[in-house]
Order: sequence, then C-alpha cells, then structure tokens
Amino acid sequence: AQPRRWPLEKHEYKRYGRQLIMPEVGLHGQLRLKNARVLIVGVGGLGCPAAAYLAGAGVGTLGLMDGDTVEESNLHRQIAHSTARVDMNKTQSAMEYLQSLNPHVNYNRHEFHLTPQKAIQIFEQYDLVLDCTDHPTSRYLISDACILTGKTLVSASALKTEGQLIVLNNPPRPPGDALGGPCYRCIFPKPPPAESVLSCGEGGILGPVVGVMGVLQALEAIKVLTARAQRPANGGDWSTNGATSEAAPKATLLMFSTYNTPQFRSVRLRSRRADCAACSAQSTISRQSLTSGSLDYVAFCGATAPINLL
Amino acid sequence: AQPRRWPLEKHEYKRYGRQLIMPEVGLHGQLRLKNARVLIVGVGGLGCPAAAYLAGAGVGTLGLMDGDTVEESNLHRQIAHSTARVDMNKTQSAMEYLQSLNPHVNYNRHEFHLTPQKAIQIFEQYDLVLDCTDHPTSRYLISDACILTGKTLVSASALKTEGQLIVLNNPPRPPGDALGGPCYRCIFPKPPPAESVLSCGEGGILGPVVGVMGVLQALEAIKVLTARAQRPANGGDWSTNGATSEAAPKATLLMFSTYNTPQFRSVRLRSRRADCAACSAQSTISRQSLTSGSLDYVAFCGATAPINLL
Amino acid sequence: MPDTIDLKVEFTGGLELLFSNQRKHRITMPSSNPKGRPANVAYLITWLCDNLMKDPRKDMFVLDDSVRPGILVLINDADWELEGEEKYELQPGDEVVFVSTLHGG
Amino acid sequence: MPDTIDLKVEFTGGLELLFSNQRKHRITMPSSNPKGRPANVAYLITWLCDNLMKDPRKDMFVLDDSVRPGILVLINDADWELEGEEKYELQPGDEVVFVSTLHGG
Ligand SMILES: [Zn+2]
Ligand SMILES: [Zn+2]
Repeated sequence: AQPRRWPLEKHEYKRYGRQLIMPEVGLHGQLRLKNARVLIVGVGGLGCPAAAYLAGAGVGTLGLMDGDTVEESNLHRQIAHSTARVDMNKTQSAMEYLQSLNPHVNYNRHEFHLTPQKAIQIFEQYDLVLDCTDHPTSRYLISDACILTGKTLVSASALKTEGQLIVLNNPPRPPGDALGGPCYRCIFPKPPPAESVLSCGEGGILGPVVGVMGVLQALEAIKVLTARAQRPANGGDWSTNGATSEAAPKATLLMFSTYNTPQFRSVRLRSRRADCAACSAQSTISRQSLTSGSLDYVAFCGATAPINLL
Repeated sequence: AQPRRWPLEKHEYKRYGRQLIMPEVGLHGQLRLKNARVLIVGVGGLGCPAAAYLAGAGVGTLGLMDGDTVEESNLHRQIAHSTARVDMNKTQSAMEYLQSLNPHVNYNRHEFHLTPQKAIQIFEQYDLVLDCTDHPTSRYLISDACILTGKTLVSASALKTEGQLIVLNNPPRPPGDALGGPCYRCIFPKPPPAESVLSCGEGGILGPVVGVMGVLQALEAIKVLTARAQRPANGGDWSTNGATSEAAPKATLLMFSTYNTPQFRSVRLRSRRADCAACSAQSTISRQSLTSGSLDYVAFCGATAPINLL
Repeated sequence: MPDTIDLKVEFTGGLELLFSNQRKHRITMPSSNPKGRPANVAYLITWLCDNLMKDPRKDMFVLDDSVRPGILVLINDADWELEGEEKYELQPGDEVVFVSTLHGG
Repeated sequence: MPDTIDLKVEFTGGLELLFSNQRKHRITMPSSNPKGRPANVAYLITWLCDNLMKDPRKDMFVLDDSVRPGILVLINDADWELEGEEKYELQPGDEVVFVSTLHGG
C-alpha cells in the first residue's frame, strides 16, 4: 500500500479548518480527536449538546448510551431530538441528528441503562467518558468504572437555574497513585440523603442552563483530548516560568447560577483522598465487585423508590 | 366566542412543563415567552444554538436573518445546519432543524444581510434582538437600530478560544433617558482599527466556545423576557432588603477564556454616556439617517476590503 | 477580641430554599463559642441552624453535627478541606459558601 | 514612597499575542513617572509599551497616547471609566486587565 501523503483527508481540512488553524488544536490535535473514542452516558439535556459539539469537532468514535425514549417534555432542552422522534430510543434519535451534522464520525449506540455488570467492558472501548446522567447512583458507578478502567471523566449536572461541572481522574492513574486526579468519591465520599435529591422532572430545569453545561463538557473533553504533554504557553497561572509541578493534581469545580452575581464561579477542590474507597491504595472497589454485581449502588444511595439505573 | 379555559394549550403544559414548574418562569413567564417576538441577526456559530434554545423554550415568534449559505467549514460549530444542507441559505437550513425541534413556533425568515435602510422597519416587528453577527460594522448598526426602536439587545461574540457577552439597552429607554441601559457606542464610542479585527475564518474558532456564548444569549433573552417588574427574592446582590435603586443601570460584560483561570469573569461596565452619538440627548443618529442610507457604517469602521453588511 | 464577627454567608444549589430563599446573607455572630473558644466553621454551622434557618427540615442541612453529605463548604473560594475543615477559625470578612451538589441532567 | 510598585497585568481577547503570547504578568515598575508624579494608568500604558511589549506593532495597543479603540481597561475587575480612566493612581497589588473586544460569531 502507498503511504498516505496527507494525514487528513481533503474534506477534513475543509470541515475542521477553523479549529485546525488554531495553535491550541492544529493538525496534531485534530489527529488526536480523530483517533479518540468518547462515551456519552445519558443523551438528555447535557448529552445532546455535548454530543453535537463533539461530533462537530470530529471525534473519531462517539458512543451514546441511554435506555430512555424521547418525550415531548424533553424537547425544550434536548436539542438533538425532535417532535417526530418522540417515543424513539434517545440514542437512535440523537444519532439521526448527529449523522446529518457530521456523517464522518463513527457512532456506537448502547441502547440501555448502564449497570455495574456492563460498565467495565463498555468503558474499556473508550478513551474518555462524559457523565450526562441525572442521579447519584449513576454518578458513583460511572466514577468507579472510570477509575478501574483508567479513563478521565467529565462530569456535569444541572437543576432549575444552576449547573456544576468537574473533570475527574485527570490525569487518569491507577488506584493508589497520588499523581492521578481525584474521583467522584474523593469529593463526595458519602451519597446525599435520598430525600435531598431532586430530578429535573421534580425540580424543573431551564433549557439553556443544562445546555451551557453540556457544551462546556464537550469543551473540556476537547481540551483533554488535544492537550500536549506541556500546556500551551498562554496557560492559566500567574507564574512567570513554565515549570510543571509534580504535586497531586486538584479538581476544579465550575458552578453556574443564572440569577447570581457573578454567574460563574470556579473553586479549587481537593486532590485524591488517601482513604478513598475507589482510587486510593486502600480501595475496596474492584473490577470483580462491579462485574459480579456485588456492589449495590441503588442501596448505597438509599433510593427509596425503585429507579432505573442510569 | 367562548372564553378560553386554560391560558396554554394542553400540549404546551407537557412540552414546557419542566420550565413552567419553576417560580422563575411559571405560567406568567411562559405566556410572556409565547407572546414574545425575538430576532436573531446571524445564523452562524452564535445564532444556531441561541435559536435552538429559544425555539425549545417556546418563544412565540423567532426571526432568523442571514444572507449567507451553509458551508462545510461551518458545521463544526453551526449545529442547526447539516451536511446535506451545504449551499442552502442559512435561515432556510436552520428553519428545517428548528421546525423539527418545535413546530409550534412561528418562524420568520429574512434571507438577506442587514442594511441600515431595512433595519428600523424589521426591528419594529420584534421585542428583543440577538446580535449573532461577526463584524463591528453590523454591531454598531444593530445597536443603533435597537436604540431607535427601543429594543433590548443581547450581544455576543467569540474568536479562537474566547467569548464575550453583554446585554445592552436594558432596560430599553429613548435616547436621552439616563434610566436606560447603555448601548454599544457607550461602551465602544470609536470602532477598532480595521487591521485589528479578525474573523473566525482568519483567526479560527473552537466550536464549543462560540456554542457556550450562543446558549448564554438564549438564556439572557429568556431572563429579560420572563422578568417581572420586581426581581425574584433570590437575586444577586449582597443587600439584605429588596430596595430597587433608580440609579442609571450599568452593563455587565461576561468574558470567557478557555485556557484561562478562572474561565469566566464578569465585569461591571459603565452606564449610558452623556455624549453618546446614539443614546444620549445629544444623539446624532436618527431613524432618518438610517433609512436614508446617509450613515455609512462600512466607512465608519474603516473596512479596507469590501465586506457584506451583516 | 471583639464580641462579634461579621461574615458573608452564601447558599447555593438549592440550599437557599432552606434559608428564606435568599442566597447571600451578611451575618454578625459571636466571635467565640459557648465554651469560650474562637468561632470556627463547626460553630458557624450550628449557629446558622439555630439563628438563620427558618425551615424545620434541619436534616437537609446538618447531620451528625456537620453538614450533610452532598454539601460542599467553600471558605473564601477554596474547598474547606484545604483549610482545616470544621476547625478553621473564622476571620472577620470571611466568605463561606455552602453548595449542594446537583444531580439533574 | 518606595521607588517601585508591583502590579498584576493581564492581556486577553488576543492582546496577549502582542505580549510574548502570555496572558498574565507580574510587573515591577517605577512608582512615579519621569515628571515625579505618582504612577497612573497613563504611565502604565507607556511603560508596558516600552518595557513589556516585544511586538513592533505598537499601534495595535496604543493610539494617540492611550489604548487604541476596541480595548477595555479593567482595574480590579471594574471598568476604568468608573475609576477615573488614565488618571487613576496605581496602588501596590492592583490588577489591571486589558481586553480586546472580539467580533467573531
Ligand atoms: Zn477517589
Ligand atoms: Zn449609547
């Protein structure tokens, strides 16, 4: 076979030209995006815009996981679905939209809710995971599976007029390695009382609020995927030299609040917890405990009513 | 005729239920949205997501203005278009997407670039305007026309890895009334040198960056449209009572920078400028000067190359 | 040492519903706890529960004498775990934010 | 009065390209201008142009002895027009941000 003369195909230079010409992406970053496999768990208010911008950016493989069907009450915020596709499975509905936006992405549909038994095997097929779900049960499960499979996790949530975003296990390191980023359990070792957990159906949600958080998830994913070993020179800190520290990485929580001043706030959180049940040397959560089903996330989160796992 | 028993139709309670149940919107706010007419000038990287979330929220009439056709290089960020609709006019392409998301909105297409001659007559058909264009020429024209027709303006821009957003003429008041919010000329009395102005084609743009700004434009529009006379009690300031001041309102600039820490920053800007060419008592810009075409925005901004007005 | 200390306290993520639906509060509280020790965050939490919280659902804010799971405490925009958690001694003008985690999507 | 003053200066909206592609700078500049007056923002702008800006395109930053049109100057997160514009006298530790307006969409 002849060696390829150009690393991208001609139409790709055209389609991705506006991001290719930026030093933060470049040809190098575009090839990383093309080779990347990203899993979006939950194709709702967060997952729809996140999928749109990741597909647009040319991520090579995009996995969509959701067991729900589209409802009319979703459509004010779940912008990849449509009125004609009400009652269709959400991964199917979103794929129709995404195919028409960018047919050059390889889409995988996982038409079911995530379970502990399936999580490891599915996550191993991807490089990065977006948590776009809506319940603590799935948030702990996704974080644990990301630690066990070594994937960085971009987690967001929204309710009413507010949103939150955090990048976890970044960089991804095995349990016990203090140079990995913290996981969801490091930040929230205990689940909230079940009666304090409101869903968007109960509490309501303003469409652009969850939309902003979903788009920001896509952006954080693109930043992680295109990052070189060294951060670009125009990076964030006040330092005058580019020294990289080998200190334990901390997570940053981005909070958004529509009617607050200022609307956005970034807060430095902790690094890995030395006694974390998932990511520390004392971890009690293993691949075996997930795949065997011995870990009961629903009981852990104390759900009082039966819920679908996702 | 029989009086209507319910202020909304049955399917509207279902479709908009997740925002209806929130006190910040409620039935009152939903009816305001339904009665509102919003004009989006520019159906590109900002206009596509802004239109999606405004259509989703149930804005009664949505105007789309753009003279351009869809290009493949738009699709990484202009998520209301599609590969099959390359070469189609952007308002037509976006309307196909928006119709499938929410067929209950009344869509108006303005399939041309904005000109001073047409601006007044078109803006008068709307209640609120979104500036989703990409050149200083159109930004000054849109702001002037909003002052002359008394419309609040939600203006955003993005380039490379950064974005900016500002709500202008809020509240809208006639020229010379210091209780109106500032206009674009109050903040930027003189246009930037033409050689300092980079377009997304020249400078590049990361899709989710312009996406975030467009979604936030939709949110600010919804906030303006659903606002009651009094702000909700959970509003922004540190004050312990709800006193409303009659001071001249200032504008707030929201700045976003992907690789900066923090990513978002809100800055208080000025109130109306006493010598503003557009919104002060000494204003020199009139309906007549726009409609007659005697104001040359291209010359004002010193464009060195011929550009399409939009 | 003055008898009182002035602080800014903010509730977000839905917690404001437990505090008269108001996010931002300027409070003046005793500068030492009943045992005469300087006011720390543990005492602030108790004080808020007794003095600022009108809602009867105390267990939506405190559990076992600390904030319930799912609430982050930020002291001057940093996670309290970086500041000594409940033992952090409050300084005049400190800003303490209580954030309830959101789960919707 | 000490001879120098320490400031944080930040460039954004593309202006950082004129300043070695670095957004955030800690600078130490004379605390009074050549005429012996306390350093104000006007002097800061001149000083940055002469001492920090390596790019030869000075007119992309200054025009007629002030910042060019299309650049906002923020002093401690407020528009400089609220602070006295160029006449604002700098205080140690002040943070001055220069923002170029974006136009893309
Ligand atoms: Zn952990
Ligand atoms: Zn003005």
